[in-house]
Amino acid sequence: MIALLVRDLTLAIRAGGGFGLGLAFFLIVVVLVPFGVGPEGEILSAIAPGILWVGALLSCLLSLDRIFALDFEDGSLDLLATAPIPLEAVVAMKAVAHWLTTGLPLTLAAPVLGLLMNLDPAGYSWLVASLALGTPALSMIGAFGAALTVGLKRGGLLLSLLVLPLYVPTLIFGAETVGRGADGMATATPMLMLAGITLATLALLPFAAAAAIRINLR
Amino acid sequence: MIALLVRDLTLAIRAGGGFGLGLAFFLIVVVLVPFGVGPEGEILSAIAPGILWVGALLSCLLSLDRIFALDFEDGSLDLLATAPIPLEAVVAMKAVAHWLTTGLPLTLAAPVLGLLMNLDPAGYSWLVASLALGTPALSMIGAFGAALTVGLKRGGLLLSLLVLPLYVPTLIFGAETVGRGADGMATATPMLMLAGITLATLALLPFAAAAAIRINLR
Amino acid sequence: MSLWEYANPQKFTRTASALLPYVGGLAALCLAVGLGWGFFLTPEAANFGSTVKIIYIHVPAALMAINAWLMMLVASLIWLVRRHHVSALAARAAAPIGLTMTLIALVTGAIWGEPMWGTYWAWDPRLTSFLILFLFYLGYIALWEAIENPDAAADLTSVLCLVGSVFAVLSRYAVNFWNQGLHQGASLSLDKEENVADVYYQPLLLCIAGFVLLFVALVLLRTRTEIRARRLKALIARERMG
Amino acid sequence: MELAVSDLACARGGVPVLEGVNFTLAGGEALLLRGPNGIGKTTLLRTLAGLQPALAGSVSVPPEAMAYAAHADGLKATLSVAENLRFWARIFGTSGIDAALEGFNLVELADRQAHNLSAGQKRRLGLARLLVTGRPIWVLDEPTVSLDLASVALFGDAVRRHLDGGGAALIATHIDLGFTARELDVTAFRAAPRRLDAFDEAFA
Amino acid sequence: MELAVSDLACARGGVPVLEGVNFTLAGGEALLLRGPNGIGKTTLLRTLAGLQPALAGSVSVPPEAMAYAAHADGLKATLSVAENLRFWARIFGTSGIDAALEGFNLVELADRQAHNLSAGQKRRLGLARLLVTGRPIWVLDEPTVSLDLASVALFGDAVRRHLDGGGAALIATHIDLGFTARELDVTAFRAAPRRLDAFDEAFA
Amino acid sequence: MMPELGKYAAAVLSSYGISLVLMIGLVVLSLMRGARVRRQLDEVEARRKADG
Ligand code: HEM
Ligand SMILES: Nc1ncnc2c1ncn2[C@@H]1O[C@H](COP(=O)(O)OP(=O)(O)OP(=O)(O)O)[C@@H](O)[C@H]1O
Ligand SMILES: Nc1ncnc2c1ncn2[C@@H]1O[C@H](COP(=O)(O)OP(=O)(O)OP(=O)(O)O)[C@@H](O)[C@H]1O
Ligand SMILES: [Mg+2]
Ligand SMILES: [Mg+2]
Repeated sequence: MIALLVRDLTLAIRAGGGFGLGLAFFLIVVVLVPFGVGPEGEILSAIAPGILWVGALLSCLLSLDRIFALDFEDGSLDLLATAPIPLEAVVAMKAVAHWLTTGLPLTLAAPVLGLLMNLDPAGYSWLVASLALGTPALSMIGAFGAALTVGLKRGGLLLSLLVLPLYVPTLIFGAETVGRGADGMATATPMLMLAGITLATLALLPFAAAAAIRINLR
Repeated sequence: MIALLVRDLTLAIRAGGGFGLGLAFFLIVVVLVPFGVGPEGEILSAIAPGILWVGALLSCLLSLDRIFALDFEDGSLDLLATAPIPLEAVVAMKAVAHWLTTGLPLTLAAPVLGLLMNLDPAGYSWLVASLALGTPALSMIGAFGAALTVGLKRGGLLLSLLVLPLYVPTLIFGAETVGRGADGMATATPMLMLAGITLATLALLPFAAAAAIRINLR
Repeated sequence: MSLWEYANPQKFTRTASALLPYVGGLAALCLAVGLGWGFFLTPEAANFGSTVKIIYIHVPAALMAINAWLMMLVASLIWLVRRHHVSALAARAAAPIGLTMTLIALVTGAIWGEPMWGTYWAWDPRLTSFLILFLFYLGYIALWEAIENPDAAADLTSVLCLVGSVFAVLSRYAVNFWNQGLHQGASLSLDKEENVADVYYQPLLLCIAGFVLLFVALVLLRTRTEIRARRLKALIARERMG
Repeated sequence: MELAVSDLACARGGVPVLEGVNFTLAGGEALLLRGPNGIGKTTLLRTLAGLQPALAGSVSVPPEAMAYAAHADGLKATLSVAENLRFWARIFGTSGIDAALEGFNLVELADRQAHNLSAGQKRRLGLARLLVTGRPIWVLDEPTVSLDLASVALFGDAVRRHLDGGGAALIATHIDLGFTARELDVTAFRAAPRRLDAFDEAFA
Repeated sequence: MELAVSDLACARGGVPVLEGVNFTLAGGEALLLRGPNGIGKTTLLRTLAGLQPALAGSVSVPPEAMAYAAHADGLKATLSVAENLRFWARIFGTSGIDAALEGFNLVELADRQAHNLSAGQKRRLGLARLLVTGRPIWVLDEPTVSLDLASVALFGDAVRRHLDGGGAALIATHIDLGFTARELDVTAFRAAPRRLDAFDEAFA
Repeated sequence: MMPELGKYAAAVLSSYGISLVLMIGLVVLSLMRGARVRRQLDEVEARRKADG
């Protein structure tokens, strides 16, 4: 199991900087929005929490289809499914690897990008906290979506379509936490909800995802 | 050459709705932003032109890596490179197919999504016009980026990193056209710039992209 | 005897090794004197207060960030046209330096912005175009790292550099069109009237010279390393063949 | 350590392909599956490996005894030969990849990235994986594709050693593997086309 | 209609693999390339097909005369067999795929999607593509991988008909194709390891 | 010795500090990679000489 995690991380690094690139996409989304929206500081700081969370979510999303697709294409997934570790553990490890290569770097880099979006200083700590709490759920939900679409050619966009509605609650509570934090209001409720979502997905979705993979391999 | 276009369109439709999915992603980005940003009408209409353009751009981007990757993996690209049509034409046709399956549906659907984002009524016609004029450039620039990264495993995110700075001028002029149109100001300059960018990329980038593919096939 | 003979890897390595101590030493000297002079011996400016001292890093770094890209563009063209390996490797060697310079310009600018404009970051055209330049550097370096075959990597990154340069210029105009900024206008011009006061000007020139020399020294050093790395790779591949 | 298949029927894409398959495979024995292209060998092997459910009949096999090698090799292009093998060794909880490297003449290539291998070298690596699984029943789908004669002989040796050690091997192949073994032509089990008379039969 | 290769050297991943390759192939003739795994057959064929530049030497071949078939088949999984073939026919400006379908016994599978084919059926489809290119010089990389005996015979017939029609075929293979032809063992051209004595030799 | 920087001391000092760290970092990394590559190359060349 650890072997799988190590392999996935190695692959991510070998393939030209798995860590860096998820991050780069986040950066770029956050940079593009002002080009579209215009440079006025007030508008930017009003939309900052939302855009930052949407950006984090999209850059998670973009790397999702690779969670299982590469292993499916080269036949490793067949072999893993017949290996002695349970498929549930495989799914969980893949989600962990995805989080380590996208969610974690995103969380760490978010404050810098908050700067670009003119985020209110009070919001920084909440931004980091909410991302740290919420991105594991994004990775796990994403792994579930990837399991559903593994083996479909051009599954990438279908995957987005399936996963995005599932991301909505996480997004709402995450952005709400940051928004309230930036305005100096109480953030306990959305933070608790976020924690609840993360725990529940981590506990349940590996089973659903493993079932989906078994069906797709038939 | 037409055969290639027809094949690519057929593949896009067969693979679970090439048309529908680019569009769906656009829809979802536009829907997610209000969840993140909050429902206030004024803020939304202020940021509408920008978000609509950014959404269009991201949904273009998301399908880019498949322009050549699938053909590379199954060996068709080798065969196409030894076929009697010039590689430049192959690249151009691929870009056209990409535009027909993403840019065109986005353009047609944009007014509906403008509604969701509370876009100023004066802006609708400009939104459509600017997308119609600008999305071909997005597809062509994207095809160039895809040609640079074809054959690299997990090229997807590297591709985004390479392509997004190239998208900046198109995005700025596009969003500026809509923004000015919505405010009732003159839009001639950004529209002209947009047209210029599109024409120039269509004329020149197929050559750069074909060169990149030849290098990558070696 | 032509200049192109330095495009021979071995000749370049030897020349670079001979030059490095001098260029490096001179760079260190210029930087020490220039920065020391600027930091310790210049007065506060009326409008900037003591923050004016940031100029000695900010402006040279900004200049080098742009010039490094220009140098990469020229080197890429030379590689594409004449296929001298050294020039492709020099472009590769220069990219991380350019990236660092861009980062320095951005960071010092951001720090300077806080007291002057009340914000670390504003979407001013000059700042914005530097951010875009930063992205170009990142993409360029990432592409080099991602491709394994050295000649293919040189070709592809050169194509990217050419296309990217056109788009970088285009972005500059686009950004200007999009937003009229807060940033200082050009103050180093041949037209003496517009230049900053001499007290700041002289150490600034010295710092600029120091940054240029530092850039040259680093390019020599890193290109030499790239050349050796290339030979190392060939030898290892050769050993594997048995 | 025995694989027993009784009255097995299997389907691909919802269409029954083979039915009434019966055979047993004991330790120390090899069985070659023969049959023309498209008869259903791959489908049968995937069913035995548990990757798809059987339509009817049963497969009895000790748990965790089977190592399956498909048409595709499951190699990671950016990992080296040794890293690829070491990964599978750790997944299957065995240790030591040296025997596998030697068995398939991969020692010199150990540090080469997998995508720099030729077609035959890739296949050799795919087969070397079997040795690190440490499992007794090998289920192989056309293992010698792309291999030259010397490598086919290496493979033959590896199978013989595996059988001598009490293992078993079930191999689908079209060509001569250079060793003799019991053969089973699956053409005999071809599923009779279903009549679909009763409406419900479409929902098997 | 002649393929003439003189003093060709080719490299893979920057490492010279073969050098001094000399042969000619006239119309009506077939040439089998032999050699162990990893010797450089694929590299040679890709160089001949113009997919990678030669290190030295020259390849003389009439323009647009060559049809290349690689290890991979270039099939689109979601297109049917007939659609796949028709696409290549249109790309190569020929018409009529019936002969190709018949030549490789694909008529019954014509409407089947390519990803529902077995390994051997896929390969047959890949080979059928050669017939629709209408090109005289076939350059084939291990064409009979995964094929059963009957299909190998079909392939042999197709080659014979092609040669009779004045075409030529250059085939890299490890196995017996069921027909005799001139053979060329590329092992003889193995590139001498470069000494890389002079510093600059690393920069080819 | 230290010049009077007034209320902007933090800004000035941090920009000098960060810039120097970045520049020295770049120089040190370049030197380290240079030395490493050189050492590896020497090793390989020596091995080659030894093998004849
Ligand atoms: C992240 C932010 C910034 C970036 C990327 C940036 C970039 C640049 C560049 C590229 C130049 C050289 C321009 C030229 O010589 O043509 C420059 C010069 C200069 N910058 Fe900045 N700048 C930034 C922030 C600031 C701030 C906040 C201030 C002070 C309020 C400032 C003050 C100056 C001054 C005084 C010059 C010298 C003007 C000249 O000689 O051209 N900069 N900056
Ligand atoms: N969706 C489907 N509908 C109908 N038939 C299908 C479908 N998918 C596959 N088949 C058929 O199932 C049969 C069994 O295929 P399988 O891959 O098991 O054959 P095989 O014996 O392994 O052949 P090969 O020797 O070519 O590898 C083939 O004839 C194939 O065409
Ligand atoms: N990047 C690389 N560096 C060094 N050697 C490489 C590289 N890439 C490939 N090779 C080697 O080049 C040689 C030629 O490979 P090629 O695919 O041409 O062999 P082949 O004769 O087609 O073999 P097969 O019969 O297995 O298909 C192989 O030994 C391979 O390992
Ligand atoms: Mg099969
Ligand atoms: Mg080969």
